[in-house]
Amino acid sequence: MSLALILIVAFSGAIITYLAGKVSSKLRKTIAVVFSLALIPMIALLFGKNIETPLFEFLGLRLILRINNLAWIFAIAISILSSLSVIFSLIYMKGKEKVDFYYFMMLFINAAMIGIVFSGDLVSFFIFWEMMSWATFLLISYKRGPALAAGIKYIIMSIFGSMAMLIGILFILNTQGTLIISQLAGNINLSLYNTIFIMILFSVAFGVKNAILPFHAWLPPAHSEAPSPFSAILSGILIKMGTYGFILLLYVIVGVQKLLSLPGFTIVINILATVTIIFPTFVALIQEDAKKLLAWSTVAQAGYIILGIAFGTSLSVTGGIFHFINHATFKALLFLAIGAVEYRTNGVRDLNSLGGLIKQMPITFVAALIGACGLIGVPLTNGFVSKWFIYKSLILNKSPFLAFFALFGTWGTILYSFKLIHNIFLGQTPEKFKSIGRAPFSMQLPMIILSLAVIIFGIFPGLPLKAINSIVVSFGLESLNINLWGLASSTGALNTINIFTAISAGILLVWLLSKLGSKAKSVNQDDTYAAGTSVPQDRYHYTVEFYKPLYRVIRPYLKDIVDIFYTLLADWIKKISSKLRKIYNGYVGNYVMYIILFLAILIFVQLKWSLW
Amino acid sequence: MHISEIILSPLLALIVGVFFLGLSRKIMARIHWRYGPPITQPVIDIIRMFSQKSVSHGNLFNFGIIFSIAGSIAVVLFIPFGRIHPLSNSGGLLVILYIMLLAPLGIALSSGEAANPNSSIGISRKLLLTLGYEFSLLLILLALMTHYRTISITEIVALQQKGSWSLFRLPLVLPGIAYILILPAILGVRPFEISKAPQEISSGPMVEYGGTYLALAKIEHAFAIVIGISLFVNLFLGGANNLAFFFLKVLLVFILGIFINAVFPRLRTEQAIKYLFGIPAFLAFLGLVITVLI
Amino acid sequence: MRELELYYGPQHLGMVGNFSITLNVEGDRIKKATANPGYLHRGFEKLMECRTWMQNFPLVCRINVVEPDHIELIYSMGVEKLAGIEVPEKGKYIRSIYLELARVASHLFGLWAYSNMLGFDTVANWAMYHRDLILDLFEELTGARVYHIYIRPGGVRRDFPDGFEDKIIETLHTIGGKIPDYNSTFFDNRLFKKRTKGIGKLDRENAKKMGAVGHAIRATGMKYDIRKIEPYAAYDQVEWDVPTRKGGDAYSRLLTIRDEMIESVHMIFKLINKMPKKGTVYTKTPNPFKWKIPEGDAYVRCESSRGELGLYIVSDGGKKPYRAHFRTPSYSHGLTILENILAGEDIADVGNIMMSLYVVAPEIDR
Amino acid sequence: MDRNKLIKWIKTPAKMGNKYSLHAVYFCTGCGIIEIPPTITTRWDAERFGVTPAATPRQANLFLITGYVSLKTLKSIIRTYEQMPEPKYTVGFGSCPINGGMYWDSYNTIKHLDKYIPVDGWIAGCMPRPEAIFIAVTHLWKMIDNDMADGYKKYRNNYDQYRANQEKVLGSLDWPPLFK
Repeated sequence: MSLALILIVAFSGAIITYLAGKVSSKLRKTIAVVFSLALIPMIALLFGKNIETPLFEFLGLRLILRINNLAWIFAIAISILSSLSVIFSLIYMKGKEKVDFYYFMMLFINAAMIGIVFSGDLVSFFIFWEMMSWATFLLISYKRGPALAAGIKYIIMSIFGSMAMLIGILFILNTQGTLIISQLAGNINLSLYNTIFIMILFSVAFGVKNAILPFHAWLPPAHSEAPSPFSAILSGILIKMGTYGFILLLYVIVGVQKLLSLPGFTIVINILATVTIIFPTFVALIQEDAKKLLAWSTVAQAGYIILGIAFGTSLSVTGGIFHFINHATFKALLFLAIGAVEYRTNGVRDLNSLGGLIKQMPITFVAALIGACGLIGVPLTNGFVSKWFIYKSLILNKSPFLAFFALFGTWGTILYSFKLIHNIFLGQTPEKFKSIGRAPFSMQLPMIILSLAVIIFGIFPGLPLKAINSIVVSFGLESLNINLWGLASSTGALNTINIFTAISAGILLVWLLSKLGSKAKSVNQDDTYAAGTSVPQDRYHYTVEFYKPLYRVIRPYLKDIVDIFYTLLADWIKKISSKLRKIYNGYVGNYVMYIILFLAILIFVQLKWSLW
Repeated sequence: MHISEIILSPLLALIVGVFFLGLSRKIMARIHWRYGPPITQPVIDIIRMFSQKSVSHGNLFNFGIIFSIAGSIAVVLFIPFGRIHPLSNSGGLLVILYIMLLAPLGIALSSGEAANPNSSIGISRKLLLTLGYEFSLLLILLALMTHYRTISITEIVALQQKGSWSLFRLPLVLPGIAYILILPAILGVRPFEISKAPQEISSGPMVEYGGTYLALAKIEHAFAIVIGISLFVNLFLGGANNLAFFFLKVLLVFILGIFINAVFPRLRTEQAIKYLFGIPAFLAFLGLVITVLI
Repeated sequence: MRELELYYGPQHLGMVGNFSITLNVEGDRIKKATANPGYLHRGFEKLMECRTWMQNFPLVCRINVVEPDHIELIYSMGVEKLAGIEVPEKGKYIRSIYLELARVASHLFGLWAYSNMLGFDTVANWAMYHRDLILDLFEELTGARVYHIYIRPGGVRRDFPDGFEDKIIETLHTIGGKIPDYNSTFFDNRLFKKRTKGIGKLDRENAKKMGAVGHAIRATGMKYDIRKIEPYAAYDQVEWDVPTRKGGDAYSRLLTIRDEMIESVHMIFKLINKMPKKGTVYTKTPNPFKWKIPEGDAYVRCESSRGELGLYIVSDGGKKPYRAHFRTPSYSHGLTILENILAGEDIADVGNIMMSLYVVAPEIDR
Repeated sequence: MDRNKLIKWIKTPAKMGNKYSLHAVYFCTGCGIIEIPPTITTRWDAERFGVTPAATPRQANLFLITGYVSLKTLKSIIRTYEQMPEPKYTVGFGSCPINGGMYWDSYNTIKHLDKYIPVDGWIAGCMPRPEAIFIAVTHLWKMIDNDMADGYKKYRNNYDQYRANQEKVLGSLDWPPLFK
């Protein structure tokens, strides 16, 4: 299967869907689903292949497509997740405006992301990167209003990152003479400071996309304002393009050997990553919008991934890459579940006004629960395994403080995940939601598939871990003794089958024990203890300020300093530009005078110092 | 790993836990100048509860509580009791830390479906308390793991058997003290009995439990006591070579806990969190710094 | 849906008495508290109009189950005032001793309830045990543990049995000997202070406005005690002091209760010393079935363990009271003050504040 | 433990469990509640017999109606009683729930409680002493042994009648019928 063909299919899928939308909506749906599904087998067939094919030459730069295990894992995640969210969109987007545009953008972003992971040189990488960034902007601001503000915030930061990357690319081109990744790999020939320089430049670009802490400000509004299926993609894989960039930078371009000689850089990234874990976790706790909560959680989880990757042992990198896959599954699952709730409740995602939907939407609930379990890292879900890898590597490599913050972030995760689950699905059902129906099947299907992925990767982590291990080995890190149920090691093994056996045996045992007791009578929600009175309608559900005692303790430390900084910066720039505007007062004579002044200065400078 | 150990270990924990429940009621009664119930009273209570015909609020209500005890049983299988340690080498302390989550999570889900605000408040308090003590507990466990360079609990016990108890090793003294300070919070006894608080929120998460569910919740509580204390005994008091000696240590720590329970009122949630983020966290942090430096 | 309506009572472990508070909470903070009384309404004042003057005694004491003695006293005082009956000297002393014992018993009950609210079982058990010792004294004196009906118009029903004074002194020594224990485990406990300081704060102006009486107003620094202002029984015969505190919060109220208890014990010792050894304990009254009281009305008041207790009673010259109305301290404490000071507090502190005000539900409803 | 008792335990564990573990609803229905704290604390220590207060009706199996029952309380009592899991036992404490007692002529109290919920036993007196509670408990034990404490079965079988009585004094109730 040629790589170019995949890209052509991907991009043409977007265009054909758009055109088909002009004909009929049914045709558009069919084509969108067919094209996005078609990519999965096409990419899956490339498993284990290592191809590098030139595409064409452009301004003397050869554009190259290539695939290896790393790219394959990202590509397959992209294709699966985007086809699931296209399927989810079928009903979610029904009756909304600009649906053609929506599908076009979805498939286009999908194609651009595949392009990013397939690109074998930095130019095509940059081109696809920009395609993705701009398309994302358009789709984030799909709903206008606050969405547009969120989109603008995103694109400004994104441009900033892209510029940094562009400078880095030019710098590499100037010093190395080539931009082909496989040629750069390992034998990049730069002084220490220059290496750090390009690493910082690239890190800014990837950091913006990955939303590590100083660059996270765009993410929460963007995630919460985008349409839910797109939020799933955004959170699941789109921001992971930053992760891909980091892996490319640290392990392919710079290489492990050089990386280890630069301990300061990785320490900074690690510390940023832990801050990225802790701070957004506790911000997520106080969110009252379901999607905003998940958005902040995405920032925090991205911190885990970066921590794993930047820490630089084979255990942690394995954990980091695995956590990328896991995060794609459970966070997409959660966003889709929230999307289903949003669909059924006509756009309500305020955590305080929902409640008790477990009876109405049982499958969505189970999906959300599994997603939340994965997010927390409850054993038997995939999130547990990847976090275990990261923690173990941190602990055994004398970084207990990083491990502490990562672990403590998990406990914050428990708090907000439970709040999410409780406030939406548990407790009393408000009167107006008592008669809503289940999520439609086309919404349930993606959720079921993702839930299964969460569970299966949790019980048999060996399946993806083996592939990841081969990637890690290709970076030059040592190989791990992976087996189907985890890891064999003398410093502490992991055996998920044992955990699975223990828990399922426990469940069986206790279930039998509970059968000993007399059978319970099933009652409805209104028959609850209310201190001897009957339950008041609609006002018997504890959701508001779920963790208030904690807020009172930590709230003073929770102001988003970074966001405030950016807002101040924006205000400042606005002020300066409004002063600058006064120069342009509309008199042509003034403009002429400016030009003459400018020329005079230039001439003066040239005469004095002869710069040119 | 013997199959007999897998059966024996939870059974032992259950018996000891239920015995502890009885013992605690007896000792508390004696502190109150009362005669107290027979030591078998919890068993009688549990039998009674099993025989009662309770109400169920839905499938999650049933499943959550089962899930919770299953989680407890799984933890028990990972913690060595003397020499019985059926599964302790399948993930070490990190797995224990995470499986310990299942019990409160199960209860939380189960009582969440009961749609009673009292239980929701109880859960929110419980989770916050967990967050509070977990801060110090994580630091303590990390100090241990860094000191012994392993994440396996059996290995930590074995190393202590060779040398001295962790509590008396120089870098681990402070974490040990911190652990003692947060132990009441882990066991959920006063002053940290905030998640049940019968006088405030009518026994919190258990507010809708009756009959079988209450019995299971009681059993879960019994397990939780044994788990909380035996983790401490294993990590800091050197574990033990035989079962009798191990449970003797557990018993002594437990009686200490009961005395603390008897002489303190319940704290407010906010105060409990503040306390837990205060002295114990500081001691544990200092301990970890010392461990890393040495 | 910002608000949660949470029911605190009537069937609640944190509720002493059949009373209910509806809390509108946001998070764990109370936005609004609405007292919901009426669970114990029996129509006392109406029932009293249907019974003869003496028949009313078994009835009135049941207005307040925790401390029936002061209700007996105030009804007797009302009847005495209407009928113009004088109480003999010894009767006055015995009344005072009896009432102070009742006050100590009632405060110990309050201590039980309060420590129970904080989850302090140990002190609760001790307090209840010590209260029982006093109830034993009552039982020996009157034959009943709870409803004694000992005070009657014109004095008390019977004299102290032989050696009863020594028994009182012995019992009070037993209880007083445990005060240091109470102090060290309860009142000086750091966590107790943490839980109570600054909770349910009530400044003096508001307290006056809302009708706070008893220890609630004394805890704001005001020396207000009917026993001093308008002495009845034998309270003007001995030296004693009104304990006050400055804080106005739950902590000060609790300490006021403790000081009052100690003061009462001292007062009982002084009263026993000064009590005349001989003499009658009651003035004879006519046949209760034929007893008619001259037309007129009277307002009498006394200081119960919870504060000022008042009775307005009207006679139309018949065998039965024409109208009786009680002013009970729990009415203002339980309805006005509780509703006002609960707003802004934690859910955890509801029982705590309620018991620091010493709200007794049957007194509200009557 | 003697042999007979052991055999009983093996034969009828549920019954024996119910006997020796009576968890009482903590509901201060009337002035009788004043004798409950002494009963459960140091002096009398009801926990010796397994009698302890329970936080919610769901966890309890003994309902002590402590004293007079006003109309508003009756509603709460019915609600609480219906929320208790079966088997459950009710004991009327004091004279008032039996026949109105002191308040026989009051307009706001219930005179015969057993019209509205089944009552398994009565403790007469005003106030009955704490010992009386223990006597009642021992009587209840005997009744449980002989299957005579079947108030909850009566309630189930004659629910319509009870509900009709309840609605007669209280008007329509806020909650749907417990059975059917």
